[in-house]
Amino acid sequence: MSDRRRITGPESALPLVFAPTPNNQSTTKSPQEKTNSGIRNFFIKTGIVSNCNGSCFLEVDNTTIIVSVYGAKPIRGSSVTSASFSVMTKVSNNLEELSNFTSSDLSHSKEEKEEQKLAKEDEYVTTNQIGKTQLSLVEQKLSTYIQTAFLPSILLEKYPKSSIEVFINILTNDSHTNSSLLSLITWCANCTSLALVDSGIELKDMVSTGIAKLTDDQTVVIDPSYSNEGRKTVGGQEVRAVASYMSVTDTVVGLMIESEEGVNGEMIEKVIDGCNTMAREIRSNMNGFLVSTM
Amino acid sequence: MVKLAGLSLNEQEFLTDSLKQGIRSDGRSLDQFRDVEITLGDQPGYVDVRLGKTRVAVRVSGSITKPYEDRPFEGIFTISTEIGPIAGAFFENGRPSDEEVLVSRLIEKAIKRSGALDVEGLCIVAGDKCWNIRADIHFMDFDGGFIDASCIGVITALQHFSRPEVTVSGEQVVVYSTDEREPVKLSILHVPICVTFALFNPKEKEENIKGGADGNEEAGEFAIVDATMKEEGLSNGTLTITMNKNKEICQISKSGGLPAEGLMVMDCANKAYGIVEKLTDQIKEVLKQ
Amino acid sequence: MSNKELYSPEGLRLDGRRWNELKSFTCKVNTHQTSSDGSSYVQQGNTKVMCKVNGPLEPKSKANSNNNNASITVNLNIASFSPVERRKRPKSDRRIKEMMTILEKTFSETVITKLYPRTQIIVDCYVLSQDGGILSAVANSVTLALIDAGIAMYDFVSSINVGLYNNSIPILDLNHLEEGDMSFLTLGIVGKSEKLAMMLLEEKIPFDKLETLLGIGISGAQRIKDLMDEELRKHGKLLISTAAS
Amino acid sequence: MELDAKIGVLNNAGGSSEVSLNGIKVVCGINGPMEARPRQELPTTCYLEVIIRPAIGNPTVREKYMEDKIKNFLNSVIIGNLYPRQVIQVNLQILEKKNNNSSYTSDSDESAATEDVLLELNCCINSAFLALVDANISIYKAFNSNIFTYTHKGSLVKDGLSEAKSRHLVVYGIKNNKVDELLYGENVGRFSEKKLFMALERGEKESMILHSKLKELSVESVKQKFVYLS
Amino acid sequence: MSFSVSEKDYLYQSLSSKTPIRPDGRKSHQLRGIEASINFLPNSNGSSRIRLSDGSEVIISIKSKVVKMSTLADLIELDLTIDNLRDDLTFISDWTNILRNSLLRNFADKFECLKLTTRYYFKLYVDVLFLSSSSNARTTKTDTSFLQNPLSMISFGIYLALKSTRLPLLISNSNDKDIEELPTFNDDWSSTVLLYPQDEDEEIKENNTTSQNSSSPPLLFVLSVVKNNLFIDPSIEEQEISDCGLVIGWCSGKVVSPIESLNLNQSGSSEYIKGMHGQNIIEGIKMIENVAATVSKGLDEIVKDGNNSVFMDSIF
Repeated sequence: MSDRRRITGPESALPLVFAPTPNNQSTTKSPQEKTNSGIRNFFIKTGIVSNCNGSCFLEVDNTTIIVSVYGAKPIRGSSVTSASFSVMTKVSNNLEELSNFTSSDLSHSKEEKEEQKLAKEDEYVTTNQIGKTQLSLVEQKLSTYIQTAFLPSILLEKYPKSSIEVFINILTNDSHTNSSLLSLITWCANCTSLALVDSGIELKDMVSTGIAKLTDDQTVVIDPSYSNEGRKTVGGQEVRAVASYMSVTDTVVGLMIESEEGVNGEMIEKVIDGCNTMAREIRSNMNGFLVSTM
Repeated sequence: MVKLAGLSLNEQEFLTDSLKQGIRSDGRSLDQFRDVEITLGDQPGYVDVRLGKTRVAVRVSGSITKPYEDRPFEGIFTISTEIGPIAGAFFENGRPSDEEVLVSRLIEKAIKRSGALDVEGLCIVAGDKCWNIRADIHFMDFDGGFIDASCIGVITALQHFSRPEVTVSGEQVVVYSTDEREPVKLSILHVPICVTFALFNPKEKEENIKGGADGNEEAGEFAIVDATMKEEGLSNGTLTITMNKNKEICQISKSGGLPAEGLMVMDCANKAYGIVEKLTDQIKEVLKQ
Repeated sequence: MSNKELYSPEGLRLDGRRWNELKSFTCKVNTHQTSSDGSSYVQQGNTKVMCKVNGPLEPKSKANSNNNNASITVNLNIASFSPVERRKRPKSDRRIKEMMTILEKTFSETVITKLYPRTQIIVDCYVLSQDGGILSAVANSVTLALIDAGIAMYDFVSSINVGLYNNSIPILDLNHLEEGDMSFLTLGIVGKSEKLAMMLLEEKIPFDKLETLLGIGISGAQRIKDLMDEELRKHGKLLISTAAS
Repeated sequence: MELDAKIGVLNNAGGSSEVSLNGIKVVCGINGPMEARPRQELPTTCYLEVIIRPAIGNPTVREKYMEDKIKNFLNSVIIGNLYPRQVIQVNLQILEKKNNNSSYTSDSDESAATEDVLLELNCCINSAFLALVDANISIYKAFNSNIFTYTHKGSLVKDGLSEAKSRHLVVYGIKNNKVDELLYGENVGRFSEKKLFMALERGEKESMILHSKLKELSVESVKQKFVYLS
Repeated sequence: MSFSVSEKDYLYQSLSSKTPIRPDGRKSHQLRGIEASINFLPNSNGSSRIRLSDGSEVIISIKSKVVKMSTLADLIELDLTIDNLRDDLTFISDWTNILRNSLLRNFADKFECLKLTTRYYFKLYVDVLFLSSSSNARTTKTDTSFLQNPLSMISFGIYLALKSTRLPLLISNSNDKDIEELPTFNDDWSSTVLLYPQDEDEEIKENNTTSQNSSSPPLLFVLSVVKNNLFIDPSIEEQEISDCGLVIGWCSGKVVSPIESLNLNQSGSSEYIKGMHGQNIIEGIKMIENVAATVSKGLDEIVKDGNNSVFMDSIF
């Protein structure tokens, strides 16, 4: 079936693709100094979108995120006993860089990497064609993680027959520092947490999220940013993890661990501890911020 | 075809009973096709077909596009069959019912798959440019026999239509307007005509199914030609046979419904051939004018 | 493909069968005891079809509730890996929809639907591997699954296809190479009779060949019916003997 | 070009008409008032569903746009509160379109077709009026639509199919055999305010002429339907 | 599955107690028995079918196609069909992603076995057809409340299918750097090559499980967390009342990513979802480390037995 709702171009038409904006812009900030705790400085501001129930803006290095929360609003035909909760993510640019997340680690040689790069560009064109509405892989992964992590915290049963919708907009994502999907998830989750608080929706607790990396030599790095260490060493025993916490019940509500090689309990324990440290730090930061805005 | 559009039980009984006695509400005999009225439009490719109260308008048009990748030497022929509520409020807009899918598949099989239109003749530059011939069937009024009427309409409109002359010299393709050069008729390889029978079973279902087994000659079920909407609604199934004048069967479809004796199907096919002959001549007559 | 002789002068087909030979036919019933009320598996040559029947049950939506009869819903799932060349069909493919409607209409007439008013019978069919005659194989598997579910039917529906090679030689039970190369008639027969429950011909054949094809098809379908009957009786005996012991 | 119209051309529809005007032929079939689906139901008035199908191809945004225009216009004319919780379905099928050799389109000149949206709207509105009358649906006032064209030389032509500097679609409501008010207008092209008013003035006159014609037709159809009148 | 409040409460109580009792009497680290068969699809390179006693079933087909080199990630396509559900539902693509990523990350020899020449590769299409046990209880084509999480079962199926996959033998030159030619293959089925070579030597296998495991497809295990207890391979009832779900990958004798939290409750109500403690994760990993080797050994048995359908009467 052809698309009837839009006027589509002739079959031979190609989508408009703009030349990539040069990366060496002056706006690219040099990676920020880390604080004592090992977390990069970040900037937050809530309530910046006026037509939604709650919103939050977050900036860390060159990554900027806006989360807006709509609801609880009534909907027809929903479950009677509690609200439905959904998350949508939209990545505004640097899509190309993001699509590399899932597959970038699998190459053998430099030569092939070049080939891949070319192939990727083709792929970018094809997946970005007019009329495509589905979420990309990254967007989907992000949405699912956030949804899973926040389900335990929101008191959905307080809002029967209604829906709560969270929209995450990733405005910029710095390709220079090549922040990974995991780090993006971390900051999106933290931003969502504040946006939910801003919306006044009843929560059991705020969810705070941390990211950590276990390097080759078994040291834990909190909030790793690749700009400092350069591109990660290929084939290294590296374990990266994101974990979301609700500190009231001291529970992990969201978890994602990535590693190229096998792992064992000890490694996981270390890396999760790292996440916990960061999450607690973030939590106290957010607390401070909320108190200051009161 | 459609739900028994508001027929009361009494009316249903009355109609089936009279059919059993060989009487139809519009006075036809059981194997009589309704009179077909074919009107050609001023523009080539526009045909208006009336089959009793059923009315179908067919519009054939052509445009130049790229051929399908797996068939570079063939033009494209599409038939659009969307039934809108203008034909009757019981047709829903934009959501084809199962029946409508069957109708559109049938028309497609009868005309497209039987190779009535020579698609190879529509190729302009292999793999790059070809004619896309499109038949839009506008169903205007429904009183049974959509398949038969639209088949007549499409095949007449295809013969009535003519496309502009095109010449190819190297990379250049020139399309001449109708004033410059005489437009070209499409090449039609044969004229398929659909005849639909509605099947009735005057007895109990069990007798219909088991009846043939005990050697009882009178199986009981019978078929009527070209049912109206009411008759179609009452029938226990339909059988559509598509044939051309060369005594070739292009398509048969009996999609479920009342089980029918093989002999009866053969009998229907024979009747259909007579109707096909008559209709083919009528279409020829109309096109001569 | 087409340069190969589909039918050799010696009267042999590509897969070594004679013109009137069926593909090897095996079937099983009650293959999915836990997830359905009736189930079956049919294998005709390399065509493999699975069928599950659920019902009669409370209709899921009002549209499926009929005051006088049971309504039969057929879902057909043609797996993307089933053909030789992998091909993913969209759910809304009109050919699939057509087949579903044909099956629904065929079985609404053979199942004694008036015994189950205001109920729905759901039939899920899965085509796992295709080698010609999918519609036939699916129809046969639905018959078996319905019988397994204990739903009252007037009789079997057994189905087969017959092709016409070179406009002269009729060939029974085509494989996918043969289907691609000749016009063929798919038949569904009720029980032992010669009654046609469904009948489909998609490409041109001469009028005077129709009768021959019908005759051969009917006898082929009756053979299939016997094979299915055999399997069912075997299964029945097994059930009784296990119940007795 | 003169208007050519027939009433009651379809059997299944509650009311119908066939209108040829400016080389465009439209069939209008009206179903209803009938039971609404829960989604459509309006508690105090009727739900109007307008469906336009093009002569060639599938309906696109262009048809949706026209559907919207006609729906909004008809909503102001039909006495909706007589048919609460009901649906009136207006089907418009465009059958022929003569002016631009439309049976031979190529991909490129499809966009040019937006030009004659006005011509099609014009034909549809007149056809809808006759079908409404045929369907016995209550309307506040009679109406008809005319189209005027300023040629490049600056002269005002009725129904001009010729090259135009501007085109004006004018729909007047008619009550008690007098032009009542302007119901709907749609203007395309470059024109001055003065020219617009001139076109409107002309529209008022032409509207009465067209009205008498349409009235004749509808009276005829009513006579046929209700035998006792004759 | 729709349970009453008291039913759910009973389930939760019995699962969260110190000595948990699972509704089907299993131990917490015990999987459900499966019935499996392989290589039954004539048109596929490899295939498998797994059934659980609750009636759910998964059918996997592996098909290959020769493609020109592109990205390695493009060499595996995974398609998941669930009953008659629409295929654009979010959780279906979520599951597809998890399964596909685990395959991509842990594919044998880093794709070396798919390499034909310098230009051509085999591309594998992994088609998954999952039939849930309760498709008849569903009301609409988007209703998912009756669906259990099938990740574990599907990964078992993929494991079997991949291990039974045979690819045609290349007979043209494998080096076509200079001369471009289409690869040609031996037509004979008996000369095909197994994608995952089977270790014929019994001795080695007995002595050294890890070396034999060195080239195996990844497995996924789903765990359900209820208070301090962990349950492997939760049944649909257990999924319904879990505090949290966890998926853990296992390949070549080691725990591998994905290690992710999951929402096991498809019915959309969140009353039981609470999250887990950090310690649960570590315990989960330990549990998998204990169980997984046995599972893969059991699956290997099935592959070795070939086409005969084997009933693995609950591992352990």
